[in-house]
Amino acid sequence: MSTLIVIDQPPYGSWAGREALDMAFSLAAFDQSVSLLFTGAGVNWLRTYQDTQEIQQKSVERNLAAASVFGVEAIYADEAASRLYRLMPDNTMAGVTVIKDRAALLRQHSHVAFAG
Amino acid sequence: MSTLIVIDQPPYGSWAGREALDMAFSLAAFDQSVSLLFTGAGVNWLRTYQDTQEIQQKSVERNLAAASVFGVEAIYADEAASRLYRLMPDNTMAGVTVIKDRAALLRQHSHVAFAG
Amino acid sequence: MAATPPQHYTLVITGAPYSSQAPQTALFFARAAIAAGHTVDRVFLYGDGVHLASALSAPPSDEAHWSTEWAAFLNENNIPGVACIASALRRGLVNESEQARYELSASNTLSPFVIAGLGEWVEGTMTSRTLYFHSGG
Amino acid sequence: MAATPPQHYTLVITGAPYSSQAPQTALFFARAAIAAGHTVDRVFLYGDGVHLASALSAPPSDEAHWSTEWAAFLNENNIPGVACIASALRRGLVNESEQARYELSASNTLSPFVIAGLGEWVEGTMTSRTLYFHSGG
Amino acid sequence: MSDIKTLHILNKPPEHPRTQQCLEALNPGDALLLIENAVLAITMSVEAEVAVPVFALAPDVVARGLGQSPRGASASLVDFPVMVNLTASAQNVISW
Amino acid sequence: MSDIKTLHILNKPPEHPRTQQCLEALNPGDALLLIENAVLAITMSVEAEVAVPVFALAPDVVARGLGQSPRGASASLVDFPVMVNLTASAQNVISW
Repeated sequence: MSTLIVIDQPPYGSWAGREALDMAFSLAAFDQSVSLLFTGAGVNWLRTYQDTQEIQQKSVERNLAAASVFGVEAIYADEAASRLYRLMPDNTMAGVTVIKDRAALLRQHSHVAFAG
Repeated sequence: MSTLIVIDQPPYGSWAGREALDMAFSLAAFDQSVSLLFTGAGVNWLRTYQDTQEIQQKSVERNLAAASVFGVEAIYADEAASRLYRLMPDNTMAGVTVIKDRAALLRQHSHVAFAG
Repeated sequence: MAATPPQHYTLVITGAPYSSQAPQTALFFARAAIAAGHTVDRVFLYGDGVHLASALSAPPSDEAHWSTEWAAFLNENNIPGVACIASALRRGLVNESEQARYELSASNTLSPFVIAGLGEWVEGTMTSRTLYFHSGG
Repeated sequence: MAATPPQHYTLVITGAPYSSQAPQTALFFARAAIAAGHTVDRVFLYGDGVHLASALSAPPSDEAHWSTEWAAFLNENNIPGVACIASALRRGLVNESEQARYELSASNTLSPFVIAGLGEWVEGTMTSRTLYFHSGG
Repeated sequence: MSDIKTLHILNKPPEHPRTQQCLEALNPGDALLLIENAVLAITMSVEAEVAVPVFALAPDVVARGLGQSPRGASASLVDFPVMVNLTASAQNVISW
Repeated sequence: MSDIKTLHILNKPPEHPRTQQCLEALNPGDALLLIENAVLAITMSVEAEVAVPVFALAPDVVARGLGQSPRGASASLVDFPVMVNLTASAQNVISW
């Protein structure tokens, strides 16, 4: 079984994405195959230089950077959404695979769970 | 002071609209001027023949029918949204004023509150 | 429609009662699944869904009481109801041991719901068909 | 920017902590309003916002505890914090008198928050500038 | 029925961004089940726009005053037992 | 500053249906304040599309990695004290 966790909500405005990330980390901790897809406004998770000190929340950028260490297999970003939000190679965190065909990615996973 | 309560979420899927309606009724109970605007998917509040027995929720159609009795001054529906959801005179509840210019309606009220 | 072979389900609820329709739809689904001979291995509450396990909800008497309806269904069918501990602690849902650990004034978890970790959900994804009941936006 | 004449505010919070950013933005706004010489007449919790008044929230120790931060701010500035009773009862937030009335196992309202009717909000709209802090979708 | 590859369960209203993402993800062999707020999509004949079978949960349809389907609508109304059958017979299920 | 008729405070991401409704409701003399998720609109230069002054709450902008405004952006970054001033000096305030 392979799981795809989909995050389509931006960071900080709600907790759904954080809790979806915890799901991914938890699967990885149990040695289950899991990847993350950021799409829609969710691609904003992937921007560099997030400085959350003034809003008193932990940076999701730091959390995400640990994903591969925890065993998350891949981090995918939807190409159209990335373009819409002006995410370019120079302001996107490392280790992200940009994909054009979301439907194909969904088909490749036997289990898909959305944030929130 | 005149208040406009705006409901842009459909009925039954969430409670935000119900609680916004309670706000309108409460203002009316204190003899304050209040009207309701249904826009976006919120216009679906206004459809007739809602039968909620099987989902075990109280019908909002019945609640809304009491609005004028409680002293709510007007119930407005956005024209474009009504057309999108195929709300016609024959399937829309009585006492609704269809408006074209939402912005003008917002300007006419000194206090505007959205559902949820 | 032909009957399908018996399935094992894990139901995940992420929407709160009196805020979303998720706990209602999930309950009607679960009743129909049991009636059709399927098995519901567990119900897992996540995110705002943990509020379903509150023992302190008191809706108006002419409205359905979704927490007690769910609790009765779980009891009747011996189905474990699990609220995710991380979601629960942030949102003010605690059992007696968490009350003691965090020195809180009360506990408020409705029996038979229990509080446990995401491992329960992982187990569900590995051994049963896992369906999600989210807030409807 | 020129200073503005002192204003009276009513702040309405409809989003829950650890679910929306609303209680945080409202707190930072309220602190800045007080610092600028304005008055916050009351904070009114409505819908999912009533969860801010929970006494049982226990977020991880490295995260901000928005309920206790709000409670401290209200105490320091003598500002009433009111949770709407209809929203609260449905969502499992009760004080001692509602606990007794509905024969519940506990109460869970964090002082100085109190539970009262929508009349408090109506009063706010009539006598002060009322601002809403909703869930951010 | 057992031929469904992925059953897509949608509960968001038509304006919700996830609705468009769901419709774009439908593949031949899939099916779409509209529940809760998503049943409103039948007022705009979403079933004519997609190339897969479309089902709508009857209790939600009737609650919203759509029991008399608008002219031209062709979504199949299903009850909870059929919803259970759909989820049991699909290879995969995605809840949007 | 005291000339603002209605201050529109938006906290929803660009895809949210309420964002479009908000932008359509802007009138001459109004101002738009982007907070929380809504600050993402500056990545698509929303301030170039509307005819009123656009402000964005700096703590939310910086948190989302947008402290270095994208080229061409012209939203004014404001802190909470300025947000308070804006709400105090506007004739009306609408929170979307």
